[in-house]
Order: sequence, then structure tokens, then C-alpha cells
Amino acid sequence: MNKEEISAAIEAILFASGTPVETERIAAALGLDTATVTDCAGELIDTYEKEKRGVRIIRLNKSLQMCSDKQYGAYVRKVMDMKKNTPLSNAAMEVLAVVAYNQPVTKAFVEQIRGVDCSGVMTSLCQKGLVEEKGRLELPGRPLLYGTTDHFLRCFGIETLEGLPPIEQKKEDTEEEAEDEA
Amino acid sequence: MNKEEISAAIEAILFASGTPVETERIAAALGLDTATVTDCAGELIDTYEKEKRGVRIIRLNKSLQMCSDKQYGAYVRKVMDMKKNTPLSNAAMEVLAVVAYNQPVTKAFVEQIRGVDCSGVMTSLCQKGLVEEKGRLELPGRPLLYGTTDHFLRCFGIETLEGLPPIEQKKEDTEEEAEDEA
Amino acid sequence: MEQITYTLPVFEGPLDLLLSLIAKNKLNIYDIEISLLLEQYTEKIKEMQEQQLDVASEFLEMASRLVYIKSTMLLPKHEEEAEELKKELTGQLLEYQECKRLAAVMVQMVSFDGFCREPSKVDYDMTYTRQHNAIVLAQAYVRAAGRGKKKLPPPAEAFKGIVARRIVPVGTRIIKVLRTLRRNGSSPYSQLFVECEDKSELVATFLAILELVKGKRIRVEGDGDSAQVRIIERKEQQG
Repeated sequence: MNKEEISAAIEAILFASGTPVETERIAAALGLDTATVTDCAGELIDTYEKEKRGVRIIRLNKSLQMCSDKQYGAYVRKVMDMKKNTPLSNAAMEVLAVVAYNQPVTKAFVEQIRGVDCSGVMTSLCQKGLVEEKGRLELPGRPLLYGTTDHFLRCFGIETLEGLPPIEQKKEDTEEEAEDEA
Repeated sequence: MNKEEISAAIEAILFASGTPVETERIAAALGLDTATVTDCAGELIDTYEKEKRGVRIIRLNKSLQMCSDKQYGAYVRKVMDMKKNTPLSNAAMEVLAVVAYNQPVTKAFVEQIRGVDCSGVMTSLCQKGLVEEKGRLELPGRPLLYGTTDHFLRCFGIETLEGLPPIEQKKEDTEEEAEDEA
Repeated sequence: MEQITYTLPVFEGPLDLLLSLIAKNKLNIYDIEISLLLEQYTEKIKEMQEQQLDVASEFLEMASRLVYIKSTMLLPKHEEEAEELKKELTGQLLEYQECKRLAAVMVQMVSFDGFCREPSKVDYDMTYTRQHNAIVLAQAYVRAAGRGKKKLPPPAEAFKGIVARRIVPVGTRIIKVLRTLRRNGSSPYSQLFVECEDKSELVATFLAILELVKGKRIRVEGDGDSAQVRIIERKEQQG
């Protein structure tokens, strides 16, 4: 293993683990002595700094860690903020609608209407502050009840739940009913 | 923002995000146009390769992602105490091929091509993150649809599904065409 | 005792086995000799069973399919059908052959040695920031209802009239009953309740009738379904 390879291996290890890694541990994995690894790591740290890279390697006690440069923290944050700010998916909108019109409801109720599991969607709606827990249903298992939040009203530009648009019954349903009656 | 800073910011963003990040999103965060970011990213990718770094930047569809170089995978595994990956079985590879070339597909479709049940294999491919559910087919029984993931692209070292090896034109087709012409 | 083990190649399925037999016998995949293939196929399956390998049902299904094709070929006037069945099998075999080839190419490409990392933990605000028109909710609701097996229950709004107490003054019902009776002179008792929209109105109407009976303004005749309510005409009013 030449020096270039050792450096690359250290990079790979630090990148993949994310957390601080003891120099000793890296040395053991590479089958080298700690001093060699420390030397190589030192050079890496210098190179990164000299080249003003967006990623840095730092020393913490006897460990090494890779992290992004603080200077670019604002951009990192922006990108990550954008990720959460994607418009609601169709599935999410449907779950939200079922909750809004029938609240408080259990997850099971929503799933029964939509015919698909909605755990992930419900969690994400809660994180987005559109839906919140509203106690439990006094039934076996005491399932959680969900309802919409004030923030939900703001996002949809309505003052109260009474401002929800009326639901047009689907043609299909009325036709079916007509058939039933016939 | 000069070029050096743009490159550093891209590095920082990709490192911190971990997951693939759309080039467009990076551009928006940096207040630049997508072309500039694409150019800078391209240079970064080349530099990383030329310098044989332990960390690489790859393109996936319209996104960029940072990942460690395959060459040092064994060391990373050692440090992180990870088990060696069992190679994909023939069956898994075949299922993966059918899914990759025909996605989104139902399990029934895969089974028709291979002539055998593939529930177990499909589950394990999902667990490995190579395949994922992509909604349901609006047919009686609403069967699940499957498609490949970004992780699949990464593991197979391709940027998009177009990077898959080309399909051989069936002899039958060409023969038939010849007949038609005759 | 030493166990004798044969190394029998593992087949991914009946199609895989058929392809290997076709290759071994150098058969033309576009015009398969079904009887030869069937013979070798059943032999192979017997071999597998003798070694107590678990022969999956798919293998047996294919055997019966081959038998079916063969017997169709023997029937007079069924040449076309037999050709069709053979063609179908050929198509399937070709498709699977291509699948195997692609799998073999792809296995050369795959590597699980590149790692990516977990996203850095940033405590960011997840609160949703986009604005929507509320109408999209109604649309989503109708869409969602189409998916589930169950019919959509009426929204909470529909229960409002029942759950919330609506106050219907008895006085208004008295006026309504009197108006109806003045118009027609009499009315079937049940008819007075027909137009009531909810429970409150029903109750108020009933109380109104009691009140009017008490005040001797109306009279109820008969009982059950044939009960009639008649207005008691006053002399003063007639004049």
C-alpha cells in the first residue's frame, strides 16, 4: 500500500463512518502502525485546508472525523431545507383530506378509506405540522386520533374547518344508489 | 462566488446530504444557474478521479452524490464492523434484470418471464434497497408495482437506466421482418 | 457410511432446464422437437426426484404443458393450434434466455463496496410552508375514496344536523299546522310530519299538535295510519 492509497483509504473510511474514528482502529483495519496513519492523516488535513475544500478532516483526541466546512453551513442548510419543502404528494394530500373532513380519525380509518397503509405519510404530515395527535379512541388498543392543526388552516387559506369546500358526491355513487333503488 | 468556492460548496452540500441531491437544487441554494453547477461538478468528478481519491462524486439521474470508492470497501467494512456482502444469487440477478428493463412491473410479470415464483427474491431485493415499491397497478387486486432505486444505479455504477447493457434484438423479430419484406 | 452425492446443476426453473436441454441437444429453439424435449425433461425430473430434491410444482406444470403440446400435435386438424402452442413456448424461452444473458452481464457490473453516508443531523424546521387552495382537499378526498374498497362515509359535516341541537320553536310549527289545515280542512295525521327535516322538527310538530288539541283548535279522529286531523271551525271566523 503506497502513501496515496493509504490516504485514499483513510478518506473512504472517514467518509463512510461519519462519526469520529480512532486512529488506532483505522491502522488496525489497514494493517499499518498508528504512527503511519497519523502521519498520512496529518498530510490529508493540511491538503484539505490548503486547497480550501468544502470538506475537512479534524482531530478529536485520538480520533479523526470528516465534516463539512462551517463556511458553507448556510448552503448546506438551504439544500436540506428545500428537501423538506417539496409540495405534498398525492398520497399525502389524500390522507390530509380524509383527516380534515372526518377528524378526529384513527389511522385505521384513513387506511380503510384509501385501501393502503399510511403510517409513513401520517408521520410526515405530523412533522410538517399539518396534522397532530388528538388523544386516543376509547376502544381496545386505544388507537391514536389525528386531526388537523391551526397551521393546516393557514396553509389552505381557511379560517375554520367549516371553510372546507363541500364535497361533491361522485357520479358513480349516485348512480349506484339509483340502481339500488330501482 | 468564485469557482473554487462553488466547488467547495458543492462538496460541503454533497457530504452533508449523504443522499443524492438534484443539481438543480444545489444551483438554487447557491443562487447559480444549473449549467454552472453541472460544469463545476463535472470538474470535481474528474479531479477526484484523477487524484485517485478515496471519496468519489457520482451522477445519478439528475442528481449528484458523494460515496466512497469501491476499491476501499473492504477497509470500510472492517472499521465499521460490517459483514461481507453475500453476492447476489442467479435468481436475484435475473429478477433484478427483469425489473430493471421493464419497470414498473408486477411480481406476476417477473414470474411469467422466469417461470418460477419470486416472492422471496423480491422481498430480499427490497430489503437490500435495490428494488422498491412504485405504487399499484389499477387492475383487479391492485397488484404492487416494483422498480429499481438510486441505490441500484449506484451499485451498478450507472448514471441512469439508459446505462444498462443493451438488449439484443430478438432473432425472431428480425426473421419475421425479413419474412414480411419477402 | 460415505454418502454419494452427485453434483446436479441447479436450475432456476423449468425454463432454465428446458434451455439447458435445448443447448445440450443442439435443438432449434425456433422449431423445437417436442417429443425429444419432453422425454429428456421427464427424465431429468425423475433424476431430481430420485435424489430427493424438492421438485417445485412449476417443473411438473411444465411437464404437463409439454405433454399437452405433444398430444395436440398428434390430433388431426390441430396443426395450427399445436404450432401456436409451440410458438408460445419458443417466445417464452427466448425471453428468458435474454433475461439470463442480461443477468450475466449485469453481475459483472455490480459492486456493493461503495458506501454513502447518512445525512448529517441538522435540526431543521420541518413545518410545511407552501400554500394551497382548499379545493385541492376536496378533490383529494374524492380521489381517496375511489381507492378504498369501502364506500366513503359521509363527512363529519353531514352529521352536524343530528349531533348539534337545532332548536325548533313549537310556535312556528303551530302556525304551520294551522296553515295546512285551513287550506285543506283536514289532513292525515302522518302527513303533518312528512316535511320535517330532522328530529327537532318532528318533536316540535308533535308538541304543536298536542298544544292545538289542548286549545280545542283541532281534533284528531281515528287512530293508527288512518288518523285524521281536522280543524275546528269557529263561528266567529266563519262570519
